[in-house]
Amino acid sequence: MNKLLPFIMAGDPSLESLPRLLAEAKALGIEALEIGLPHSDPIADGPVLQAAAHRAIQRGATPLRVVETLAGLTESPDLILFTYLNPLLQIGAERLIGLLRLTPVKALLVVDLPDSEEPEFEARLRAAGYPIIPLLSPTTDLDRAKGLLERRPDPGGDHPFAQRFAYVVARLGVTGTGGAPDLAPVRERVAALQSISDRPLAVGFGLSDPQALAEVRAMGATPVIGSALVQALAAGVALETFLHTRLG
Amino acid sequence: MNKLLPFIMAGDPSLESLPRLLAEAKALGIEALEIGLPHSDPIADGPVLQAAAHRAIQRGATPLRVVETLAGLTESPDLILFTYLNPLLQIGAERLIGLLRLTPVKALLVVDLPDSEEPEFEARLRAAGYPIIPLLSPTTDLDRAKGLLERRPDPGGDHPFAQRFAYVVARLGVTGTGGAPDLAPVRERVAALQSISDRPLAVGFGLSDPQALAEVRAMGATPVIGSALVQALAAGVALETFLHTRLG
Amino acid sequence: YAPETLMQPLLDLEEAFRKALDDSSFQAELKSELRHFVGRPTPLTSAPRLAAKLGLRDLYLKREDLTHTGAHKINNALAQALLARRMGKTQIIAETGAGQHGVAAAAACARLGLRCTVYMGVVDMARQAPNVARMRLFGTEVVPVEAGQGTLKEAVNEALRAWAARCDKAHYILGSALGPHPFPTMVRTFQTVIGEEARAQVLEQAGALPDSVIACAGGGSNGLGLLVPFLGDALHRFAVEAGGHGPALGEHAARLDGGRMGVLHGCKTLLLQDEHGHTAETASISAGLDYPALGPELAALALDEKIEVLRASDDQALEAAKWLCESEGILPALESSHALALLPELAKRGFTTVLLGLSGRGDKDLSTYQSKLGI
Amino acid sequence: YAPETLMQPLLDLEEAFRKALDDSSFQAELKSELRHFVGRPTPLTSAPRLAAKLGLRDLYLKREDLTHTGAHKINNALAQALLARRMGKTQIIAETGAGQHGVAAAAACARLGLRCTVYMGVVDMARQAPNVARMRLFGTEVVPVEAGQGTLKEAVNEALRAWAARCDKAHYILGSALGPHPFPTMVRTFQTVIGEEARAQVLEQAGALPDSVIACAGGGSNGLGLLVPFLGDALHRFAVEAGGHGPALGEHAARLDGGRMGVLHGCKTLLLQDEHGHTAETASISAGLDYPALGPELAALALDEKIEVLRASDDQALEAAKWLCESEGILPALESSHALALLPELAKRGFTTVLLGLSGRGDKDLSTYQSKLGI
Repeated sequence: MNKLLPFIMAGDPSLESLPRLLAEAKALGIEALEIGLPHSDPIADGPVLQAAAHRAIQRGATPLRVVETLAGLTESPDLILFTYLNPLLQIGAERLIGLLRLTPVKALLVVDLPDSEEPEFEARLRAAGYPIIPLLSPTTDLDRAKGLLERRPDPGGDHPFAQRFAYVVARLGVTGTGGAPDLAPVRERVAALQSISDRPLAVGFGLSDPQALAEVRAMGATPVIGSALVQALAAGVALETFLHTRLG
Repeated sequence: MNKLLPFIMAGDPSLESLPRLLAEAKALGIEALEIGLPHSDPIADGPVLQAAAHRAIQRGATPLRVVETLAGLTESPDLILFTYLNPLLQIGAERLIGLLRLTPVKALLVVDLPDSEEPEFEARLRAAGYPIIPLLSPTTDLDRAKGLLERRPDPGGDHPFAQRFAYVVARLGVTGTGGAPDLAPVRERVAALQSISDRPLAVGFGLSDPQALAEVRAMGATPVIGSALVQALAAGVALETFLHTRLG
Repeated sequence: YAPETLMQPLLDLEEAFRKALDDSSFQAELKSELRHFVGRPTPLTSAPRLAAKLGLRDLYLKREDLTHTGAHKINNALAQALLARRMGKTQIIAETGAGQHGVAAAAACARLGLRCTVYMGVVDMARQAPNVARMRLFGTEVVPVEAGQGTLKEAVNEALRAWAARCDKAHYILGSALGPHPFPTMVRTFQTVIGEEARAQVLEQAGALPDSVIACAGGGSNGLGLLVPFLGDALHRFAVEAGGHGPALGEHAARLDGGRMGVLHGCKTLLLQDEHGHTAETASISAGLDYPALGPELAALALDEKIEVLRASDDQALEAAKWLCESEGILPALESSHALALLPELAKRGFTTVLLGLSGRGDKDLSTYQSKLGI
Repeated sequence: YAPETLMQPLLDLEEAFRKALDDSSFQAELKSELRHFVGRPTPLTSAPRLAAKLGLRDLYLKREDLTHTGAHKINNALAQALLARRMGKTQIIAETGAGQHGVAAAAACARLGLRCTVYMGVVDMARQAPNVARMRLFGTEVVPVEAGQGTLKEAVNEALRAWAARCDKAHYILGSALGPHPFPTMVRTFQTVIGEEARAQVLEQAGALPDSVIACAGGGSNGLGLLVPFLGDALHRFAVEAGGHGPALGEHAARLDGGRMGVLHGCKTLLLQDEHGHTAETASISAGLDYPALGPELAALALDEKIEVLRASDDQALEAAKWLCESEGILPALESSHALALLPELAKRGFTTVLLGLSGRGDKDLSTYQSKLGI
């Protein structure tokens, strides 16, 4: 189980520094990392990631340039492309698969793609080795969760974490904002999910202080850290320094 | 028949100068003169007389002060009090009659008092020697004119012009404004009125240049000059000078 | 009490008005325009949340705010415009204070293809600039009146003068139940559609008449329009005047207590005036209630104790507007807010079921509400 | 196409919506509020002078401008507020662009005693300041949205985020026929009252159906509301988009020609976007028509050639507003003016009898009309 699933916004602080950042993450022992594709209308993101996406777009981090930047990288954790659906649809499944082949991207997390909406598109990506990570939120009851996990199945133990995990949304709302979530209900939900599936779980939305991260690990899940990291990187903090403060 | 019926606004340029002005008028051979009582809402007056009334009120020319100023004057033409109804109603018929007794006022011209509206009030004034002058406008047809002249009758040849005349409104609209009225229809109306009544007629509204005054006289009627005179007096022109320009 | 120049036009108007009333084709045309253009019948809205808040059992609002152009003024303006067209007049003159009657007259004239000139005080033009723009969009000429306080009274003066100058071609659409005969009667007649509808609606919705009916009153077109159809009923009728910001002459527009009989604009009625018989200045936060005279028919009914006349202050009206906004989602005109302001008083006096005339919408008063309520 | 957090709330909403539709007590309550509070049915006004001017035989205007709060938005806002109360929600979230939907939601919430928060772009807040004041008077909190162009799209983003955070207690009242299922269906369903009434009215007044029906379309709530009930009839249906000030991307909001299929705000439809799949900027003089996506149902009907989609430019819309003002005394919203602007085109194509949806009144657009038309 991973100790941490970091999230960074592609193109913020810059596309140029992205390869170095990914290499650094790998060197620091990060196995998998979520990389955000900057979008014009990030409806599930809070102010920090909205601002980061906006900066990245201003600096020219279009979807194609992001993917080009990732092409050929070997010194990188496994990447989960965190994105909204529309840019992918505009690229198209075939072309997208071709582009991803050259990158360390192993899976996609498409915020606004419920499993029922683009079955053909999703099936082609999955068949090509790019599964879409299931999201489980506080409004997802256990029955629904069961269905979601079945319809976006675990590819199996021989696959890396990046392709296997399900993402547990810690609380209602958007990324980043608000104080630390109350972890008691999260603990219950994680336990319930663990009782119906032995899939690795990542827990995100609102986690930032070391104690919350430790509590998530104590549940047997991987904590996601996004907004706090993006903010630190934008402020010029080195990845190593940041991780050090969070992992102790 | 009078050569001219001048109109002045009481209190403009000042109440103090009013006795001197009236004495001057008498000395210049003016037999009768309309004196305007400044009112807050002079709905039949154009801009010049509105402004004069406004100035006069600002300077304290209330109805009572105007009447007080006129009290005891002997050197004055016969006065026709040109007024709106409300100030008279507020004073009341009895008190008004008592006040007028002391003044050179011989009759009243009440712009907004049709003969039907305050019969008792009007009858008391008439009985006391203060007839209300009938107004005949371009919208008054000959039948209606006949009735109006009957209901506000000529007190007879032993009475002065000021109590006998009827006022012919030369054109639609208000006092003063607009160019000189077309006198052809006025001539027709005056002739028609002369055919049904041998009452003296005064013609007013919009008359100002010497030629128009002469034309009215040629009809056998007395021209009224108001706004032009009021404006001249306010500008400091002497009454004699002004009359000279108008009567030649 | 009109100058002789206007007497014959007034007599002609009275005759045309009487004939039109008896003419079923005029009635049918008016009814059709009121229905399809103005949006009549306007709803009667039950206001349960506001009633509960103020201690009433039932409160019904007669929604003149939902008419085309946003106030009851259009009922009369449209009817008079139809009458003018019937009389062969091609031009219309109107006065306006808050601008609602001017906008209504402008709309009616555009609708019927009549040329329209509206006289408006310069002070009112500045504070009701949106209504000036609306009139101009409708193709109406708005003439600024500089005299005096630059408000409604001066606008009526100027409109009367303009009518005297053009009475051969123009009809004067007076907007309230005042002025020389036949205007008060005519305006009241064209506005009683409010009360007639409301009476039928409340019987239908509540199954019974209310115990009280209340409306604000400037000149009286709204007050009479709502209250007159209830004159024969055993219930209490209230008209609410503008109490302004104080009890002294010049600080309010409460004519019943503050005025005495006098003549203004061609009619004899209760008038705010000084000791010289000059019309007094008035004050009200509501541009539609600051006319110095109560319409003569309303004054007569008040003196006859058929209608009880109360007053609401500027501050009470503002507070009442907020109640209605927050409890029912309806933004009342400042005029209507004066009637709303008296509801607690009615509750205190034991009335339980009130029908209130909502004469217009408050959009025109937004800037006042914003500044005074700190929105 | 919604984030997982909203999936269950959306499923719950769909179920509640279906149940409400089948529940005669909900239908009765809605009908009563539409009649007594909103002022339905709205009139159908024959516009003979404008028809003659533009070369049409008959022109009928469906008068949504006469509804409470002044636009068709209230039909949907009120219905959804009733639904929310039924679902036990105590809070309402809404977005607004021009402010008409925000005002409608605010009014509906005040009426029903629901707490309301409206998200609005900072640019829209500045140019529609009067509507901000109206919402606040109704007790609604207006939250400024600073992101992006500061207009409707960003307001929807922020409203969706707020709903995700409070979906346990709050219902989101979306104002147009867009967003994730069931919103497009629900909004369309609550707006078809427009076309249903209009169809019955035109049959009653004209004795026959017109040969064409036309409405403006932003998201599509007004367009669908008027046009859908005529889908089964043998006549021509038109929707008019904002042509803005030019044909290039970013200069207009004409999605049919200018857009391609994409996903925004939870639905897949015709979308103005750049080559990266980012939503494009739009331009229109009308704040209610500048949404970058056409509602999915309207897009489907357009692609299926059931509805013909045209565009009118800013200048055409302004000119058309003037026609209606001067010929009929009705001040149209800038949105509705886009439909009016196409009438000469319809006449040229041989249509003679047109039914046009007047979606709202133009009071909110007065300052634009003033500055652009030099009033």
